[in-house]
Amino acid sequence: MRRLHRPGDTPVHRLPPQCKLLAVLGFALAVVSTPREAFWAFAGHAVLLGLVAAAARVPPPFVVRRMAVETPFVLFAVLLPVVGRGPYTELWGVELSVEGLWAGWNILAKASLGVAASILLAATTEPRALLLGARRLRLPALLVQIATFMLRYADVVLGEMRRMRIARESRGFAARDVRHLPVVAKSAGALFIRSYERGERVHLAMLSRGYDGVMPALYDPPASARQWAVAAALPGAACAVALAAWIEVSGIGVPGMGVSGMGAG
Amino acid sequence: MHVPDGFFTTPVSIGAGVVAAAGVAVCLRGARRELDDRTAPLAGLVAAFIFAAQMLNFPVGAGTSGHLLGGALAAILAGPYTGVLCVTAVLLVQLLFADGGLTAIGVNVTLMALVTVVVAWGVLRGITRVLPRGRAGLLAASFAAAMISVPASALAFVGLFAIGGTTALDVGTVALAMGGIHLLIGVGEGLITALTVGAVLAARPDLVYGARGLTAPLRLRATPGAPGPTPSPAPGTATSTEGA
Amino acid sequence: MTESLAVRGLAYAYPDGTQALFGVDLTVARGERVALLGPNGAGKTTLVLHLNGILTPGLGGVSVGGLPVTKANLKEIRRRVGLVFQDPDDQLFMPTVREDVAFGPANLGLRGEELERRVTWALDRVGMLGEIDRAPHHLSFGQRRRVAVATVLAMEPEILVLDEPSSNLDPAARRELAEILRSLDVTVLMVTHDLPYALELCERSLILSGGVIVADGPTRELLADSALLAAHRLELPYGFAVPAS
Amino acid sequence: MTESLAVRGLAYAYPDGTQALFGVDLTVARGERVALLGPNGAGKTTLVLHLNGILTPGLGGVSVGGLPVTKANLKEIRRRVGLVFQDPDDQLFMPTVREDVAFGPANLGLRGEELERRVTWALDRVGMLGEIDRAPHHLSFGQRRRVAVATVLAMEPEILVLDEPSSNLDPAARRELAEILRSLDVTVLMVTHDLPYALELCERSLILSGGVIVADGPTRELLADSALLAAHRLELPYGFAVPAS
Repeated sequence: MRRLHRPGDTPVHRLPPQCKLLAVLGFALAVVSTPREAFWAFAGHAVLLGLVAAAARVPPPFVVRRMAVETPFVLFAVLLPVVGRGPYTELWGVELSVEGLWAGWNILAKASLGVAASILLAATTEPRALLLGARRLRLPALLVQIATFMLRYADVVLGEMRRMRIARESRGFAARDVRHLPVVAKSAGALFIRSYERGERVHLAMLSRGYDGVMPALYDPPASARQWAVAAALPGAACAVALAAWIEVSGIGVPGMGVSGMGAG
Repeated sequence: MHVPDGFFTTPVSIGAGVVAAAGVAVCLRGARRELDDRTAPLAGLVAAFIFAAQMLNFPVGAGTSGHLLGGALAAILAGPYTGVLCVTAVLLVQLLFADGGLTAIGVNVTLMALVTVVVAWGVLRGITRVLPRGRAGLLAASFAAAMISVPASALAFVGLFAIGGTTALDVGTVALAMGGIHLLIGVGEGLITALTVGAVLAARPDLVYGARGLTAPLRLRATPGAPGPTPSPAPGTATSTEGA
Repeated sequence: MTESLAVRGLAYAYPDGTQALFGVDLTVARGERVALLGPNGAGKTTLVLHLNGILTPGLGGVSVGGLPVTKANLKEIRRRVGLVFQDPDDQLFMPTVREDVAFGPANLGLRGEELERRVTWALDRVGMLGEIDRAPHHLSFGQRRRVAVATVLAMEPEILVLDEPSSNLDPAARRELAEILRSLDVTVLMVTHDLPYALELCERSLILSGGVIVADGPTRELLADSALLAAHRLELPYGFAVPAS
Repeated sequence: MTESLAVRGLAYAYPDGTQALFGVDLTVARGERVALLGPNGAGKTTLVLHLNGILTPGLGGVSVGGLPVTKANLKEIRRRVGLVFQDPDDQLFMPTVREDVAFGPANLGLRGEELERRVTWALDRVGMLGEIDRAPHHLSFGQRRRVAVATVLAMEPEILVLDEPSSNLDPAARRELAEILRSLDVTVLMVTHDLPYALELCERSLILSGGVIVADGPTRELLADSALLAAHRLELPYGFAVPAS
């Protein structure tokens, strides 16, 4: 599995996972709600993330490299002005849809900020802790358990899949085109059986240690009010930016008010 | 194709979140019925399998390749309720690795877990009811179910786009383009799903949820000279008559 | 009452009709270390799954420390019988060593300091306290087997039941585990086909073959009886000699 | 040309930077049976994956039957090197034993009667012809390991490379596999930490430790040198004595 977590001992790392999850969710909602016309506001959001990254000692190249996951949507966003509906405008000799340009910019800016925030969250929190945090935020226990088991066994199953592939290749097989699908699928079938049977054995092992359908809650410390307050700084500042942007766009406010809001981050 | 933050408007994201939460809640109850207290370990291991299977890339043509969504496969192998939970768990864990937006988790669960599984399961049930019972029928149905689940998911995406996306695009054109491309990807999904189900069916038919009810009913051997077959006696009686 | 484990006339058939056990009788006294030997397919695993009530006997019964294995006693029985599975990956299902070892005692209702004390004590007994916060899949195979032993030790079992404890271990890890098992002050039933390991660790052995106990005696004597071994598809490996006592 | 396998100055580092091999030199003559011994983590598996070109050497090289392991020769190399994995389940994935054994030769282009002949021949050599139409999944562990050997025998390899062939086998299955391996007229390289099994099957042994070959000689002599064994975390199991020749 891709390793996104960067162990560390910064204030950001030490925050309880449920606080960070809600903070990132709040930040993402603020970003999504920011009017696309307010360019400066997106710069403000980016600065906020930069401050968090600095506090967590996550180097910018680390974040940028991992933003590749959004590539398909970047392509989509770039295509929008080309294939979008009229009215059109001309830019560098190419006829582009005005609405398409706005839509493309909107997706690109908001998705990038969201992805960067998620990367920072994953970099400063272990996946396991994030699931505990999700449990604290009242995500159904059974669902969290399933995800926890998946996290525990993903490497085991991937290892089995890798060894099966090496074994196939050692006997002169190379998957090149559609005709080789049956072989790959038969391996997948064998892998499913192995996974399912391991699930049954794990269940037996759980029963043998007193499992009765409910996972015991362990090491799940509640967050203090102070920690919640610290975590609220990011979404709070982002909301201030978004609010200022709305006021400006709807023409009542004074441009630049958002900048003072930003200082809170 | 994990939808990131900002792709849909806030109301659409929240609406999809409500749909996803309701769907997952129904599946949590259903899966408990299917698997009782084995749900967590078994669904977790099946989710790990789906996660691994998603790394199987297959050529779509023109140099591009698609990867398995896995919703149909999970539903046919583990049952529709468990299938939804498995794909949801995969999406949750991928979210932890920054794949897919936090505010878009509702959209992603709706599109990739609920729509694929519901459509695939509906198609599977529909076809197996019409086709003759047996292995070939189930495999054909698996192929169709998985194939249709992919463009269905893509069209649901376009639907959400039409409700709350931008007005920059003509929805009809987008629907046609997305549906067309994903029908092609769906063929790959269908092939892998049907072949995988076939492989499991060959070694452990009892593990294929979609094959339940397809196994032949127990046959009873009548003892020569005995009066005609008695209507469905208990299994215990069956073994005793067989001894003769 | 000094019997840790008593099995009486135990018979069992799987739902598909295959009968695996045909009347097993055995007792293990408190503090004993006993090896249960037998070829593959002799019914060893089926027997083990009866000891903590995962399978329900067709005939006969099991009692642990005087308590019969019944639905009503299941919780206490599963505390008393500590099962160590052959594949440690089946047993270590939690994200960290600490949580895995805590799983059993937490199911018994332990929390807080008492739980923590149990966890550190059990890990210390198997020499794995230093790895308490690691993920099980980052440990070596031998280390994982030792953590698996700790997960059941933490429940303070009446009897420790190990399924093929020496399988897949390299010679040094094999010896280290033997030293750990010898250092524990607990009744042990060790299911194995590794006859030298049985001799190294257990004074007494049982042979299970065809679903019944066909021999019960000092390990040294059983392993010297090559006719008995051969009759039940057991044999000492090449080059192995029972060392002079 | 009588060398089945020649490894020269082989060094390798994993993509994450961990170096596993630091210049391995070894040769195996045609028809020899050689044991490659070493503790866990010595680089045994890394070395094995170089023999048929799954991993590409950082420095140095491998040749099999005189043919260097290169991208261009990969197909022929993989025919010549028959790898038997430690876990037979990694190797057996087809619905029937027949299809699994036919998989390799079919990849070489064999079809029809010739393919059928190869499959029955290979299964006959390991005594599994009677199970040809069964699902590998339903066989015992020992039987699956034998089928795994047949899957590579069917490719008529120059050299058979076995990774921990004795692991998880009960004593009888262990001996049966030894008899099968002895009966084969093929070069064998056996990677193991089961020292008695190495002595039983191989005249000559190599010790791989810390990514280099630290000893090469008659198995009997290496196993008698307890200082050498101890230095590389190897040891003879309790009760094992090197039998008089």
